[in-house]
Amino acid sequence: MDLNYTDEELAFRDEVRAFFDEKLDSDLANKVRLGTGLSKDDMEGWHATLNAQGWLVPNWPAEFGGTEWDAVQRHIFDEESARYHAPRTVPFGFSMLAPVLHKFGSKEQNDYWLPRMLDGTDWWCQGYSEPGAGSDLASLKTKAVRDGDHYVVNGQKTWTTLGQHANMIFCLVRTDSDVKQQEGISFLLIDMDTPGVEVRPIILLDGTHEVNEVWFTDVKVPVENLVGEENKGWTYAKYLLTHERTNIAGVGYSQAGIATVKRIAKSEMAGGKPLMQNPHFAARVAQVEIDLMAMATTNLRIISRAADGAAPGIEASMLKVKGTIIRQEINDLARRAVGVYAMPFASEMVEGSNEPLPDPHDAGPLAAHYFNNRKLSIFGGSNEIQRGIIAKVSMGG
Amino acid sequence: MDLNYTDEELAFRDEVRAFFDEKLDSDLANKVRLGTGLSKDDMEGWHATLNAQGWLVPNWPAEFGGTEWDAVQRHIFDEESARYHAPRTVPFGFSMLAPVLHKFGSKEQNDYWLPRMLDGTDWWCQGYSEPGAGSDLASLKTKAVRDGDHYVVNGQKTWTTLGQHANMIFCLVRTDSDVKQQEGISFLLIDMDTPGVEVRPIILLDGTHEVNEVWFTDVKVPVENLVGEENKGWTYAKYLLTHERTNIAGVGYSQAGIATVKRIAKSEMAGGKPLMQNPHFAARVAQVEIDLMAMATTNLRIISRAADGAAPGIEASMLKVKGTIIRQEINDLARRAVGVYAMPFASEMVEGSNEPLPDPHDAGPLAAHYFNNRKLSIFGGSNEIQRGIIAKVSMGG
Amino acid sequence: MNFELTEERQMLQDTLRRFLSDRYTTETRNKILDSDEGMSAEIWEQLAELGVIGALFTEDQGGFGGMGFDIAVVFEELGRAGVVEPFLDGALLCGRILAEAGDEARVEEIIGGGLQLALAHGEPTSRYDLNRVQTTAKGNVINGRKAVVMNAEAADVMIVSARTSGEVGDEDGITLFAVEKGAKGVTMQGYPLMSGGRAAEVTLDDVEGTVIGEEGKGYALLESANAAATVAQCAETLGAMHTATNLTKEYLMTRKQFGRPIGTFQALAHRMSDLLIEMEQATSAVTRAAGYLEADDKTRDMNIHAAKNLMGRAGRLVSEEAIQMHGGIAMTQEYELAHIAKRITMADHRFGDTDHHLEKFIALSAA
Amino acid sequence: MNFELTEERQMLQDTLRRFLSDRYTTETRNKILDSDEGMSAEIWEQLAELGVIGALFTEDQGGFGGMGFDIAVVFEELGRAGVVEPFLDGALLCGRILAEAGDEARVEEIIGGGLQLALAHGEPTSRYDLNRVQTTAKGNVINGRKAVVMNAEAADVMIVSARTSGEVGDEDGITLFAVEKGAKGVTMQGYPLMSGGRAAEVTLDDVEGTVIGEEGKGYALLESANAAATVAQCAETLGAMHTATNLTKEYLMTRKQFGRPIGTFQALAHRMSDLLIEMEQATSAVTRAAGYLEADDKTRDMNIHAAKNLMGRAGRLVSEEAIQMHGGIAMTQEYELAHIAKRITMADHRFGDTDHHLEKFIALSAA
Repeated sequence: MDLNYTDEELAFRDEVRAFFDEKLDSDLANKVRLGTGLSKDDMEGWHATLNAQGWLVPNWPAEFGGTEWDAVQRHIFDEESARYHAPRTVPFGFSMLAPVLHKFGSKEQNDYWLPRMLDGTDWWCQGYSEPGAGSDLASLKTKAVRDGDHYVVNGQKTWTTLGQHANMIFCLVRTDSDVKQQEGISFLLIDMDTPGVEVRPIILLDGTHEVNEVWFTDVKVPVENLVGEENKGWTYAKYLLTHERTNIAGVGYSQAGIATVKRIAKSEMAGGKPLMQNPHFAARVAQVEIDLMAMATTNLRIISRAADGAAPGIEASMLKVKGTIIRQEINDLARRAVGVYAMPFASEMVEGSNEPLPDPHDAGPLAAHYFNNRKLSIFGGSNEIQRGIIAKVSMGG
Repeated sequence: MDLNYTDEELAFRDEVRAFFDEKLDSDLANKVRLGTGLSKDDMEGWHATLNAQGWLVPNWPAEFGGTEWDAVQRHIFDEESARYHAPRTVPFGFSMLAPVLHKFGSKEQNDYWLPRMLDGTDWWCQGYSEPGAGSDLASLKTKAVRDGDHYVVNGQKTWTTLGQHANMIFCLVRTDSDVKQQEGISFLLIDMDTPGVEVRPIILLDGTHEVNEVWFTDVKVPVENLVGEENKGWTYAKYLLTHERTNIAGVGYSQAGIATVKRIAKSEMAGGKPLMQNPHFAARVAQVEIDLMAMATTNLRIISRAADGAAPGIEASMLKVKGTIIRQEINDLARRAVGVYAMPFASEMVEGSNEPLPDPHDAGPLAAHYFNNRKLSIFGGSNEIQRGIIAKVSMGG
Repeated sequence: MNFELTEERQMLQDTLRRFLSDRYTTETRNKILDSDEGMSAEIWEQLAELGVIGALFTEDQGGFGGMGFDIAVVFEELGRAGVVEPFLDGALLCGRILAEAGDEARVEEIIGGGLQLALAHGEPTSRYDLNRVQTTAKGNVINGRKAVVMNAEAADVMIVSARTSGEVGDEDGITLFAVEKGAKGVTMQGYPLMSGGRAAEVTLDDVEGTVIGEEGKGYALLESANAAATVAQCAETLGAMHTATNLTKEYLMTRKQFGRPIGTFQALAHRMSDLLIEMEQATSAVTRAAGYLEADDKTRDMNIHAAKNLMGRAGRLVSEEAIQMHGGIAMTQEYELAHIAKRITMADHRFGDTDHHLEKFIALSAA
Repeated sequence: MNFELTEERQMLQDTLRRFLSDRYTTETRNKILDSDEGMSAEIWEQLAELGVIGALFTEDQGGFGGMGFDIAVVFEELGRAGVVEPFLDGALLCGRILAEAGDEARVEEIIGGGLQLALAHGEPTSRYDLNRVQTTAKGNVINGRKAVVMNAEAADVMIVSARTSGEVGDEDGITLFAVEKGAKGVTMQGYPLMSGGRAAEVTLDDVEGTVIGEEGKGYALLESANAAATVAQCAETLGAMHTATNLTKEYLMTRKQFGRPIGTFQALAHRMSDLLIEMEQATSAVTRAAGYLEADDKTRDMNIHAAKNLMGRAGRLVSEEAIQMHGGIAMTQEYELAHIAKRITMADHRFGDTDHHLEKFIALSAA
């Protein structure tokens, strides 16, 4: 065992840092730091910067543009990325659809769609959840009926993140209603400009527009947009859900978050002293920091094993639960830290306006982030679902 | 609403205090304070003192010796009792069996058994739990077979508190195995001197002998010791479990416990200052104290409603859960407070020996109490069972 | 000792609950939240007519209540319904100051519903400390900056604290001034609040005001009004927590997954029961804070600190668990719980947060 | 960066685990606990032969390990099996002091398993502060009282700290002395411990000792040995926590209620999964503390404080939840979990508790 980076790993870290120093625009980093919302242009610009560097899709096979980084290198990249307040790449195409195409898609599909992802031609979103289904994903009702060389799709998806920017959506649809739920599902790629597709915004409790409903009314989808076999979509869906969970613990975000909390608490005054010197507040910060130090090591222990081939199923669930608990706790500390300045609510600011809030700490809309990040333990497989998986697998029940 | 005691209530409190000042022996109170275990003589002596005052069985009907105190008076008595470190009365006869006899027993049974409880002729213990049954009480296996004017009892009870002192046990036994579990149970009174009754000690993790196994081998029980009707015992058992839950929140014990913690923390030194001035320790104490203040009021709100006739079912469960959490938290604070002196383990002291531990705070075996009181959330309907009841009743599920 | 509401308070509670559940629907509130004013003058008047403001003042002051329990009854109902109109700041907090300072005329106007007030006291670096005033006044002329002043834009009169003597952290030497709407030298940067309603950053540049009460003795007025307002805040939060738990109970028994109401799954059932236990604790904490508002200072403050600390903890538990147990739906702005959860959380940022009151409680305990 | 055990450590771990699971059964331990000595000389010798003590010292010192990871491997296994023999105090803590002081002869005896030691340092009012020494020495003659001295009665040599200059809380001026068994003026009140083994209150009345290391420079020896012992304590607790969770998992899937294994009830299943998550956290905390034992002082201490704090919290959760999820059976002395739970809890009373290390962590963080 050795907890220190090797010389090669240190050299890689220097390379990553040099890249961020040179290529990351400070206005963009500041938007990320304040969490004030990125425009579509911001995100596409960053994708292009990464693509030019060859670092847009580290996890892809080398033939399609992957970097062949090992687990520690990926961790270093994620950690530095968060430390520099670099934007996160939009995962739906790069990290979710692409692995499915690599594994189950036809050569034609890979050759056609992958380059379009890299060069930004397509912005993908995800059509998994449906209203009323919650964690019971397989109960989906959106139907696709074969009609000649098309499917005709009717139904509704929800919680579609950044659907307002997307031109393509990958969807789970029901192609057979007469069999067991899981056996009648197919995996379709749908052009959102097709007549009958409608995107309706859902405004979250912090006033942001991140997620959407997507409605399908007699939408015609060419059969060549079926991935793999008809009625085998559930297999691909599960592969997607379990395969790609990079950075699930969010260690870098939490480290950046704690740094923000400490910065605020050093200038915020309480009872005539910096808040950071208040023993109760300092104790809250220290507990989270201690938990985060341990989780960072847990994360490394797990991903270093994954690189050796071990399955990351239950460990991914553990990292998800603990990771969200820690991130949410840091959001809570941040809103506490700013005191009365947690109260102003400028949804415009959250959404990218330039009107500054009266916050004396230049820390962004922290209370809004606190509320927004309640989603971390709900979306993407709620913490209750993860706990169920952990218990079931570990107790062999 | 008025949170203050009335003049009458204050006068009653003075009367209670005068009684304790005069009648409670300081050696006895000290044993209670230190939690070093009371002898059978100690307990019987205190019962006799209370009986002489007419305060042994406040909740009984007046005709049998009850005091007709209202809810606030009972609360005052419980609170002062804990504050003076008076022993708790042994509840199995007075608070558990007696109400069942009042409600379901024959006149002969009441006339015979109740005076013997009061004058100390009989020491009752409880035969409810069986090995392997856990919370599923109705799955009991101890059998009673009618044979002329006797039942013949075979089986085993467990977790029988203070069974080593008892001469009588009330038992749930199976009298019909061919019907639904709950419908074949009867309620029997068994003389423990009958041949075939054997009491075996169970030593708890803190080294104390509080509970026992009670084994029955062909034990003959006269049919007149059946309470109520044969096969209706489950009704009586449930009545017993839900009816008599005086002092379930243990407010007085917790108040006494916090006082002890504070006393220790004022003399224990940490980093050159009294531990009580350490902000982290002070915060732990304050949080519990604040919770306890609220629970004391919850307790009063609930019992004052109960006096008006409202059912205390779900509220009793709430008080049980919160009450045990608070008591256990105080036990935890106490063991923290004494620092390295939590480590010595003298089971002899727990069991009433006079060999003093080297504790400089004269606070008794606090770590042993911490472990012993883990039982509070397990026995008498575990906190999990209580949570189930609360959810079911409140959500109407 | 007695835990029954008096007949009058019971009637007030019933009236308010009926009125608000009829009139103050989620839709109504969402419209108010979307409006530029962030409040409805009509609702203000109607509630004033129903006695919401009168109940906050004693008969001597022209009201018909004014005790801790009156305050608790009113604000628990306002909290249940998620009323965003600024009764807490505009009527109770400012009204108490004026009533104690003997300003009968203005108090009468307040009770009638015809006067909007704002307290401009906190400053960008004072956090929750009542005694830190850097704004200064020479004679009647005030200079300084005030932070997150609730209801500032709507206020006909703003009560402004300023230091007329002493050091930044002194209790002595704080003077309260009345500043009329539109007074010269006042600038405001207004914004909506997470919990509804509006506030502003207020800059005072040679502003003229008239002294309220005695010069240099403003702290006592602030402290006493602050105690009553903290009780009100706790009661309002309790009301909101009732709504959050009721919505959650309902949701858990309506929403089905894998063929069963999700509330019958044991993990959620047990967590729900923990919430209900904390609701009892919260109810007791508010009862105590209200019941001891008229007690000696130490008893009053111990119970207020205890209550605000407990509400901070229980409130966080209830709002986070209510959202988590609902799942996605609770993340949407249009669902009732979204506003209620924000109310509960933001209450921790008013009149001192969980830790602030813990520290005060510890200090008083040791004293 | 690399998280694999070296081959040597893997072998040591395998050997220890096999030996202890064969020989150190609950029954064996209960017999040892019931004995007057509270330990088994035979087990001590056998484990010494297997290298348990040698692994704690570097090759220079005559051992074959001595790094943080060696210590962690050994004590995690001892903790898993609930070994009550005093390797932590008698071999590691005292051995490190003597090794750093250059006492090669005694270290050789320790590694061979032939020497029992005890550190008499803490005092009735020093709690967890390493620098508070009131016991005094003039020349070689020691007077004072030492609290809860582990292994005191069995020790062939007792290492006694005494102040030879300075004030009660100074780091300078503490001198360590070796006091031979049976030395005149030593009296002991011995007792068993909650976690097994024995300790004593030791009174020193004009006792003669010989100086270890340099006069007045004992603190540095204590601090360094204390850091290693804290790592060992954390690893031991981790081992015990593994046993507690394993027993609980097994119990939950074996024990049935209402016709189903109780581990399939969702509330218990979710709580079990929280324990497993904390086990990962605990494993990482111990890994860090062990891995940074040889780092610079600040890195070393930050990670040790973090680990001991986290182990205090996670340990409490695991021991309390393991008991609660078992129910009644876990309350009985004869069940394996009873001893294991006591071990976990009592670990919080050694080398500083949860709050002590939190404070130290905060102080270092701010520095």
